[in-house]
Amino acid sequence: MIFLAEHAPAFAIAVPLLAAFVTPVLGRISEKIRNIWVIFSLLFTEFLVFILGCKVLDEGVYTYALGAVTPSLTSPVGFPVRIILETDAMNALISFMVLSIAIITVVYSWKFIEKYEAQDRFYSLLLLLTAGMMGMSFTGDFFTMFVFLEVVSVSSAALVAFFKKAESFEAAFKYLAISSIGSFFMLFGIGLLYGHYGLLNMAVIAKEIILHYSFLDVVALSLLGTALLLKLGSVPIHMWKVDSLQEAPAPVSVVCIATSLVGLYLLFRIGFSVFGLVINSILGWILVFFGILSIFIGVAMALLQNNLKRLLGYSAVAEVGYILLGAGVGLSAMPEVNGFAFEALSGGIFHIVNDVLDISLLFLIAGSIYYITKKRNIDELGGLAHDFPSLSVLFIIGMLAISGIPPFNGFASKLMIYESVFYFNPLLVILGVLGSILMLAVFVKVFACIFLGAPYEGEVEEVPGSMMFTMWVLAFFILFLGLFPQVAIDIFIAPAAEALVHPEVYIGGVL
Amino acid sequence: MNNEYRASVVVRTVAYILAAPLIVFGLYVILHGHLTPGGGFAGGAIMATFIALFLVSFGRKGAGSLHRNLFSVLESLGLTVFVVLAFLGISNTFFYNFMVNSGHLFGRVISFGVNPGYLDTGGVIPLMNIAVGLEVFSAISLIVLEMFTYSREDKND
Amino acid sequence: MKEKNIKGVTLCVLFVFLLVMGFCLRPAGEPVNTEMDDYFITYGQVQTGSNNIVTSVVFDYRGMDTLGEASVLFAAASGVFLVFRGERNE
Amino acid sequence: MISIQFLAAIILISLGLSVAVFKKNLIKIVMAVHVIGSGVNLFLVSLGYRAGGIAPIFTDASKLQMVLPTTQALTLTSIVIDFAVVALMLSFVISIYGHYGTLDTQKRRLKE
Repeated sequence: MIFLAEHAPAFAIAVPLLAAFVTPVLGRISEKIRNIWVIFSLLFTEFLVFILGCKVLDEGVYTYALGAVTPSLTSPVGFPVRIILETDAMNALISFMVLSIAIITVVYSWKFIEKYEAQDRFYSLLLLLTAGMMGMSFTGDFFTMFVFLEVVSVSSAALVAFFKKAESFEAAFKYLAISSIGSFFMLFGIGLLYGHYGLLNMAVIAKEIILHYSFLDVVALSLLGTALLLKLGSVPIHMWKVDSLQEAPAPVSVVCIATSLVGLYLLFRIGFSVFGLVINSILGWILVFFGILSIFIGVAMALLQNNLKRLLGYSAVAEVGYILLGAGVGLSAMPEVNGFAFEALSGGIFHIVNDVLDISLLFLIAGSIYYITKKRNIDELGGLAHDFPSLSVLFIIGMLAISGIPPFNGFASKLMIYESVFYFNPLLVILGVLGSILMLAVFVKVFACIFLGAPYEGEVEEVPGSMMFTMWVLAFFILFLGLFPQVAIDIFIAPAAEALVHPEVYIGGVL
Repeated sequence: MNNEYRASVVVRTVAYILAAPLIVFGLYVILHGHLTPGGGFAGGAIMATFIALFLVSFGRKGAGSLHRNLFSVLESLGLTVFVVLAFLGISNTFFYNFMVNSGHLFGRVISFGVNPGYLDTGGVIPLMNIAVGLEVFSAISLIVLEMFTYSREDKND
Repeated sequence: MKEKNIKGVTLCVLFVFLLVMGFCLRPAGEPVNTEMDDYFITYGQVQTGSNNIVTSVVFDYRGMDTLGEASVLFAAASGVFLVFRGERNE
Repeated sequence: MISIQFLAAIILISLGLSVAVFKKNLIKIVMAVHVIGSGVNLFLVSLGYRAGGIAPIFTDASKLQMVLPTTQALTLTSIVIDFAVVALMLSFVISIYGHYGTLDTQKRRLKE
């Protein structure tokens, strides 16, 4: 147990990778063995991350030097020469969320892609995607971050094209083109930091930046920030994200949502931990600006859509806007984050968790509707509540949660954001609430179109039990977090926010 | 019109002549990765050019004799060996070089400075080079084979 | 036409921005802050037993990057496999 | 004063970006992504250059003044990633061409 906890950060990346490499071979032997192997490896990784998370909550930052004589030997000669994996409450939370979503996705996919060829490669890419997200969240090294970002974008682009329709190829091409251009910008920024400081570790660069802050750091920060905003589909360049969410199979859309949350985590890590002690409030205002813009464009475009998954894609853009709003208010108060700014940041982090649960539930429902009717356009649907009452209950839960209606989890985190942003700037709250109301309007319309009305006449299939099970699990967590938000905030949200607002602890973990 | 694509006799003869040197050179670059410029990635790519040359010169018939399942298995094998080698150092840390300076296989102790290069050094690095070389060779071959097969069929339709 | 202008202006601004950055950079060929690289050159050969320091950095000091890089290639091969599945000769 | 290597890298990146934004041909977009990648690689590798240095390999080295090894390792990694991205993008282009019969992003009509 102690052995596992000691090596957990490296294992959390390596176990899904190993599983991904073996999956295509196992799939040739037997589909059953392959499925058990995939789910078992993910469960094992989740167990590792869980014990790592407990350890981190107890003892604070945990660093792991890959390839050193002992894991704790991070800086043999005063600075790190090897890749350091650095875990604190924030990335333990994010990786736990990502793994839970990955497990749910895999269980859902068993039936969902049953009729398609090359499932081995599908599961293998899903595991690679998970491993890439693990790498992005655990790493404390800039270049490793770039590499795992590319793992994520290449494998998710390949998965977006899974249905092999013309539109899905187009969406995948756009996804890959935009995200690789973004990655190259990020690499350019990393190169700039390397050329300036001769180091690649985030914590050490953060320390050096305080001593020698110059124009080049601003350029590097803007390149990294642009690349990450590009990656997570914030508004000016969001079309590719919406397209890929629309065209991907529903489980893949869910994992794509998870990738943009890991992108948000990296944005926070770079904004708070690396540049947190030198930047002024302008960066916070930029995030707030993009957040408000994303909320508005996302909701307004969602109103016009009649393809269910495209509509959900736009609402995902809007939800990212709320997180950016909360985090931007927190960031604008750096380096002294307390009071309402801390509350806003906690709200933003809590909303990451809630957003991924709500949107995932809705995407899985959209996938089930496609599975049972083979239709994607909401105008052609109607009256599904007669045959599928449980599906409509799930949709109501997801819809009320995403629009921030009590007693669901979306309300808990949005309330935190509104309360604190009110002290920052009351106008922003009005805009945020307006976005929420419009979101509810959008989903009420969708609900009426899909589930109400005369009974559906076309051919329908049953929703398989494993798919229903995953959706009920998500709904259970949504209700739980909505009814007892304070439990979640005390146990893991507040430590995560604490970890972000104290960059000196992050720096001290390595040196 | 001949439906079967086939390159001219010149290309095919050159392909025959180049086959052995390409493979040998690729293996050389992989095995000497820790002594001379190159390594698993470069060597694997060199070996994969042989597959590309083979496809170009022998066309669809040549592609038919190559099995994508074989490359797929080789790819998985190379990567699995790579990860397992990294796992083997786990008594210290993940990716710990447990064979270096041990005096056993690939464990010859060398001192700082210029030397003519001894193959028996580097610990797990040569083994990792071989694993990565295998992976890169089969991945690039798989990509080239898939693209080639698809585009040929498209033309014949 | 208007959209094209916006794009063009954005690109020009970006180019000028990068150019200004280039003027602020140190000249090529005179690296500063080379502690990490000097460490690799000095100790790499003894610690990893590899004469080629680049290989020792790639496979030993920064092994996780190489693992990630190999996975990118694996992912690309899997993607190509997925894209062309069912399209090959029967 | 700006060094010629950095200037070349910046020009390559801007060139690639402008092609990616303004051109409508998919193959040209793939090329643009590759050009951006090459520009970044050039930038990285020239960051590690030390005037008068040799490659950091001790086998029969002529002197002990060597260029920085880290950037070369990073560039090696980034080249392979670039290759993988371009391979996957080209396969998407091949499939898109198969479905639409054109490479122009403006003239898409589904082939019946």
